[in-house]
Amino acid sequence: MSSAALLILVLTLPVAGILLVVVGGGRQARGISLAVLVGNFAVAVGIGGAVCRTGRAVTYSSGGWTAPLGIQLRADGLSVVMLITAAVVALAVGVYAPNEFAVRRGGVETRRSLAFWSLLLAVSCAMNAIFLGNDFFNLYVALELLTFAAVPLVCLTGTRATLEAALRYLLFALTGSALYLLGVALLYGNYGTLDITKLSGLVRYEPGMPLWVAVALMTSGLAAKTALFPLHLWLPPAHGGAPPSASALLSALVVKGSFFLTVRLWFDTVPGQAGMRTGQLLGAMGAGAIVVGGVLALKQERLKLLIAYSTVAQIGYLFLMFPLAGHVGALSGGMLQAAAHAFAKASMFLGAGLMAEVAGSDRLDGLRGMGRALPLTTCAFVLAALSLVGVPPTGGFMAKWQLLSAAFSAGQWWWVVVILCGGLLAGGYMFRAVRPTLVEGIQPAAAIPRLREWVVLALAVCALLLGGFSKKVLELLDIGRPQITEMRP
Amino acid sequence: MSEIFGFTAACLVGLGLYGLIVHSSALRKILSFNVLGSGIFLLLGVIARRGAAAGLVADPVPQALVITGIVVAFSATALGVALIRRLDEDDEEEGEP
Amino acid sequence: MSEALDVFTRIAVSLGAMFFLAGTVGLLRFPDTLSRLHALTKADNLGLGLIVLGLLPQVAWPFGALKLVLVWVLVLAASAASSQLVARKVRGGKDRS
Amino acid sequence: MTMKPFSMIALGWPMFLLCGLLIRPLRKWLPRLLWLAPLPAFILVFFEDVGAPVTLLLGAAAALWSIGGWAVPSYFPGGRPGVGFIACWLLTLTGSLGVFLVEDRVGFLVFYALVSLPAYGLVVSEGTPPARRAGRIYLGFAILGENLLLAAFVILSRGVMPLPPIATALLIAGFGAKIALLPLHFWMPLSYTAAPIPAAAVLSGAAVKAGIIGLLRFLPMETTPVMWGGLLVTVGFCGAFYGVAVGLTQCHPKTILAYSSVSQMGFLAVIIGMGVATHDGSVATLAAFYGAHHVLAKGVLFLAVGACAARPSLTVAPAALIGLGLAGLPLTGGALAKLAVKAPFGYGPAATLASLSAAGTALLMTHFLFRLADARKNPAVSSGGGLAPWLLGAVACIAFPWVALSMTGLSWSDVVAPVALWKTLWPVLLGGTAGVFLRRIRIPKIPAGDILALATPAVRTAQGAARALGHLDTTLRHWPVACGALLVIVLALLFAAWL
Amino acid sequence: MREFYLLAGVFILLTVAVGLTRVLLGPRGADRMMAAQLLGSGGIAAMLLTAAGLESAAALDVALTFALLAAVAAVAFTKSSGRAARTEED
Amino acid sequence: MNAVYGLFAGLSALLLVVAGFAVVTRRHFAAVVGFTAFGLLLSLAWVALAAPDVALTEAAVGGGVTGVLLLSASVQMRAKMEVLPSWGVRFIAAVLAAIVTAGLMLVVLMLPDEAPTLAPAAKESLAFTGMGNPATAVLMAYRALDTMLEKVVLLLALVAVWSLGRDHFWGGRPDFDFSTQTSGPLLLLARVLVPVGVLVGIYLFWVGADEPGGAFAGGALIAAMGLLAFFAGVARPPLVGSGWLRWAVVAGIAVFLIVGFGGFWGAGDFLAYPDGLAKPVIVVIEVAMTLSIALTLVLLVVGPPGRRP
Repeated sequence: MSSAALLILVLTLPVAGILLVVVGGGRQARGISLAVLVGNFAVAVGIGGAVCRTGRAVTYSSGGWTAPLGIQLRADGLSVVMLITAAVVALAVGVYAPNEFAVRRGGVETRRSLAFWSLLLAVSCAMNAIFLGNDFFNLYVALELLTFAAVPLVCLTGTRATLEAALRYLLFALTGSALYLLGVALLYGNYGTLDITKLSGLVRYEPGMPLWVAVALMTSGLAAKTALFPLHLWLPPAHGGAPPSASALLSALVVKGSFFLTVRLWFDTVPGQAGMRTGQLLGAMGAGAIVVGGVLALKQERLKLLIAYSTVAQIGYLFLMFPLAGHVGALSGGMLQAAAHAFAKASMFLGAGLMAEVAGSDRLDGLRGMGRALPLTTCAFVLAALSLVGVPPTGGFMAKWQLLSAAFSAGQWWWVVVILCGGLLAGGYMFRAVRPTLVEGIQPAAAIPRLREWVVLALAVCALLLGGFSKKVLELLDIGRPQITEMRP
Repeated sequence: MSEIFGFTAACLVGLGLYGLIVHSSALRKILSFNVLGSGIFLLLGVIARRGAAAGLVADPVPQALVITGIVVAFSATALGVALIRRLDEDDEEEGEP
Repeated sequence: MSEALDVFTRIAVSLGAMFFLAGTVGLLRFPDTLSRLHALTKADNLGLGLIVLGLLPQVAWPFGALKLVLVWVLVLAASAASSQLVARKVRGGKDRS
Repeated sequence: MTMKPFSMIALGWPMFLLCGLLIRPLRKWLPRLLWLAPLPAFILVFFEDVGAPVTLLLGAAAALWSIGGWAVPSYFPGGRPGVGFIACWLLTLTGSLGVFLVEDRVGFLVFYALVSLPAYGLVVSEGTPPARRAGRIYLGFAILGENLLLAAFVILSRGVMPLPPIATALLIAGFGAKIALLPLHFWMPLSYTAAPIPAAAVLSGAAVKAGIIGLLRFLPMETTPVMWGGLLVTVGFCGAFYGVAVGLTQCHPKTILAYSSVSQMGFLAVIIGMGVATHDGSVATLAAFYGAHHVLAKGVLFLAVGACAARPSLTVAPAALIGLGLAGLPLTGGALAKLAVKAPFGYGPAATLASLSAAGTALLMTHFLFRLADARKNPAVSSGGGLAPWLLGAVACIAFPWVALSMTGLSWSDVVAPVALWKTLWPVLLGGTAGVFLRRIRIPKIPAGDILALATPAVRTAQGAARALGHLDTTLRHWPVACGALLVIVLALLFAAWL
Repeated sequence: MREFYLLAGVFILLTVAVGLTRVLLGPRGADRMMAAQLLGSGGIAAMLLTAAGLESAAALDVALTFALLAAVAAVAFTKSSGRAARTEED
Repeated sequence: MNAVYGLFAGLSALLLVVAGFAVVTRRHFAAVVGFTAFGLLLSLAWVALAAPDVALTEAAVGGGVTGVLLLSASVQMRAKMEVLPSWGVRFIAAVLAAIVTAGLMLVVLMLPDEAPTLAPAAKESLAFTGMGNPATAVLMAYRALDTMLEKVVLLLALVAVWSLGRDHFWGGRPDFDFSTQTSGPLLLLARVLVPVGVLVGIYLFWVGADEPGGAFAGGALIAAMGLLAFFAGVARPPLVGSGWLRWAVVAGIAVFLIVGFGGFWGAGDFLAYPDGLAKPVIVVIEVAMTLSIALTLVLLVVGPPGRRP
């Protein structure tokens, strides 16, 4: 097996895990899943090593059938960064997962134990498939896999509100993927291939209205699945209502899946071809997300809803990379933001879960005294908040730095204003989230295993380290990128 | 000639989208989603038919994509209906305590 | 020979189509559910039978013919059973489980 | 982040102490060890060549942090402040010293954030509603400044020369928020009044100088366009007089000191502005000298507020010396500082204004001294803690400028010359006399935070806007609207791409 | 001849489609179901004719599949709990 | 040729009318019935578009399992009439949808005259796979990865549906409307139809390698027969906790994975088939897949466990 075969391994390992969990039942689910997730992480790192070593993208054609007839998997710098991020978050969520998802030795399988672990592995599998896919239809299947993993995670508790949120999420996500598929169909109809590399070669010589119809359809479909403002209707109830482990996965990873595809579409398939206006439009929606999400987060009274609205706002930053495409820092800034937000947001949701377990609810005014009850979690909470606000030297800061740098070199100062306003709003809502935990107060005694607290802290530290090692990450992101020779006029 | 179906496909997409927007009940949205999906599949079918070459009456690749797509659409329908049923059951329990 | 068969096919198929037309008229014009059911089951089974009969000489023996006949038999069985069920249901839902 | 190895030790040491918080037995002892935290940095000043401005400011800041740290236990019941207070103290300390030592831009921002954000914990540590309000406003300003600087630094790092005006403006606004330049000043009186005395001391003395070193480092006097110097001078003078004027209406000694800080920082901005306006790089050292004196003077004056209940006799007199010294009482450190910065002002109207501002300082300080004397009877203001640190600080404050005099290029003879003596004396006399007279007059009271009171309509507008956005969100989250929006986005994207 | 098949198929389809108005008119669930049944057998007939018209052997399999499934929907209708179907009658 | 044209036009018109009806009508039940009819017409369209594999799949899924699924849901729906938004909203929605439709029509017209196609490539490689049906070759060889992932989607949908059950019913049987009191006609139907249907299902997947058919169509047909058996009370939905069920559900993907990794050993690549053995290997996969698909579809329709184990 060559190192390229690692690509197929990282795809099939979680699948094998799902099968084992389904067959083995809930009893062994935790052990199997954790083993698979550790393996997944190791393989992801292995792919990263291979990419770094060769300095080029690693590709693999399944079954030896080369594109365009066959399906190619391709790992470049972007894939590697996101693969490792996703692997870390998934593993952390697995370790964190509370007893409610475990079955005691000799006990019988429960609904949640079976569902949670197989869905966790499925999220991992789908994320890997999305990060490695180089074929738009293959990516469609991966995207749907992600949806099917994400929707039931929302309503794992089975309360009416979460069921409704899940249904709404499912329907909107389906609408989005239908539009995406429509675009894919048009691409095939025009170019006779779905392979991203091949397509990027073809569209350069034959752009035209059908291409832009396809791109518009795919982009808006993906934006719906990413919950980009104003298409965020499903996100707050879904992410705010799901169990914390699930919310962490949903906010940190799931929305990044469709976003990553958008990046593939704009930066790999039609690089430098779209006019100024499309990018500005996407950026404007991102700006709307930053402002509206930020203000709404400020108004929330429940911690998890606050964090969910903060996700709406943070997604906005991701889309600022599109108007700045072609300028140094746009792509890397967006990807850094995706990774940093993944770590920080996962940490916050998991931390919020622990706090809610202790306090009995996640109302903000009930969190006093958390600093004493859960010192590690509170510490993680503060760190994660700092990253989301973009305080140096966190990953969030480096991401903003890159985006600002791109905005300046593009001469588009308005994005600077947006980013700065977003920073202030983020400071405000994160302050609202963090402050009660630091105030003196009395919390009921609850036995939270230390390990779970450490996981939360580890994720926050990852967000911090991402800033510290941002230079390395930026170098890695550049590997295997198509050379954009022509800049936009 | 297969353009006729191309137009039909476009209309189906439009119908599906219209239904998705206006319906308040989830079941009808799922139905509309299926209409929308059928439109997309039909478009792929037209593309496949147009790609007839090398002695094949149609390009098999889009056809295979449609088959995969149908499976996915069915899975989505099943999940959606399961959610609707569950919500209905909850309604009943609340209505008849 | 084949021309004679063709003529036979044309006649049978046309007759079958007429039965379908009749079924439709019945479905639309008959006053109540049960009589509509009655008209319908008769008409469409006969219509399909005639068409199968008409097509029999035109298909490959024996497999195609077997399939054709099988189709008809299956539709007969299905329609017999399901119209029974529908009728029972209409008459008061005795069959409720 | 790049810095010299010894700097790493100097900054690593407080972090190391911070880790001590994790060990339960150490936690008890840590408050008594706070004075140790800045020592490596203090020692570093004598051995490492970090440039004159940094040497001056860092030395003074490290000294103040040490003295303040010594005073901390006496201000808390049982000598044990909360873990959060200790952590915030050490973090702010690290940031405060780090901004002087770090060499690259990103590193500077890191330490700048460190000196700004954890200080929130120091401001609110009393937990009263006014403290919380002050903390909120403080944090808002810290984040605002941080964001403005982020944008400025991104432009800086692009290496475009000359610096675009927008970057300079952002830098001045960002650092201005830290040093309370008008009109970004109102957080300062609120925070310093709310913070416990040792915290107020180090914040007002040492922490604000992060803004000064930032201005000195990133607005090089030789290259920054003259226009900006003019702006700094104008804004600075406004602040200098405004601080005095509003300070006179205050009663609480801490608030008065805070307004004095507004005034002094304004004056410091004037000095820097003069340097920029004349493209004279040597002014940086002079500004640093002035700043270093202010570090110690303002810091120990806060300690005096705390100490005065214990031994008024040992408090008020030295405080008078230091306070009037700030205004330039001859032969005090303040006079040295005023003399040192005389040169850039020349003999024009600027010099007159400078002297007038010194008179204003004397006036304000007289007001402060009266209030300080009153405060000894008011346990709510002065608890009588930290006498020894105060005395040590007072000595340091008086001695320091003489020790460092050589760095300014002044000589003994310049200082004791009769002309120089008179030049520094008359404003003090004028201000002091006015202060004595002013005690008879009833001055209307202005709430601390002055123009903040005007912000109410703005807050109401913001709340209205937030409510409107809330409605917008509710509307957009209706299914038909969102679905329709999806289609509109498809069409808009297509339209945009196709044209 | 092939044209004849196709035309006959279209004719049957159109005919039974007219019957679909019953789905619209109701009044009972059973009426709607029956109309669909009619379309089912009509569709099978059309499928057979199309199979002949387009000479597509596989279409026979499709017809076979429909023949098998024709009953399933009707059974599903009758077996599903009758509550809603009855409420619709009044 | 005119007749083909007529067929296309007639089918198109009918498709639109029926789909429009299914979308616009305010009665849920009528909409579902309309949609079932739509599925039938759609398969006809697939036949007309020379895509018999798709037609079979559409027929088996649309006529069978989807129909049952939607019917059961619509019958359970308490509110029988749809509450539509105001005229304005509907009008705007219609305008937006119409613009999208018009745009798509334009794009259809603008599709390149010389349609890009992978048909020659698919045809050329067909010999290596040893199969006669290019669609199956695409599904099982060229794009086998898609097919595998799609099976994971199906499995995941099952897990998702199961996860919607209630905790105290876990491990029990789905509360599907199976009969306690069996009536004659239904029993007869089940006894006649089910064996034939299963046979036809097996036939469909068996011929799939060389002729239109395939695992999914076969599996879906068998699944529909399974549902019929439940309706008739001849069989009962299985306990979701039972071990054999779990094995059967994952069998398809498991075999896929095993064959895939066997490919490394036998042919040097994941999911590469050894020379000359391609067809038998694919048939093995399809057997397992048909089983898994049939079972999964049945379970998807009958829903989560609703009775205590």
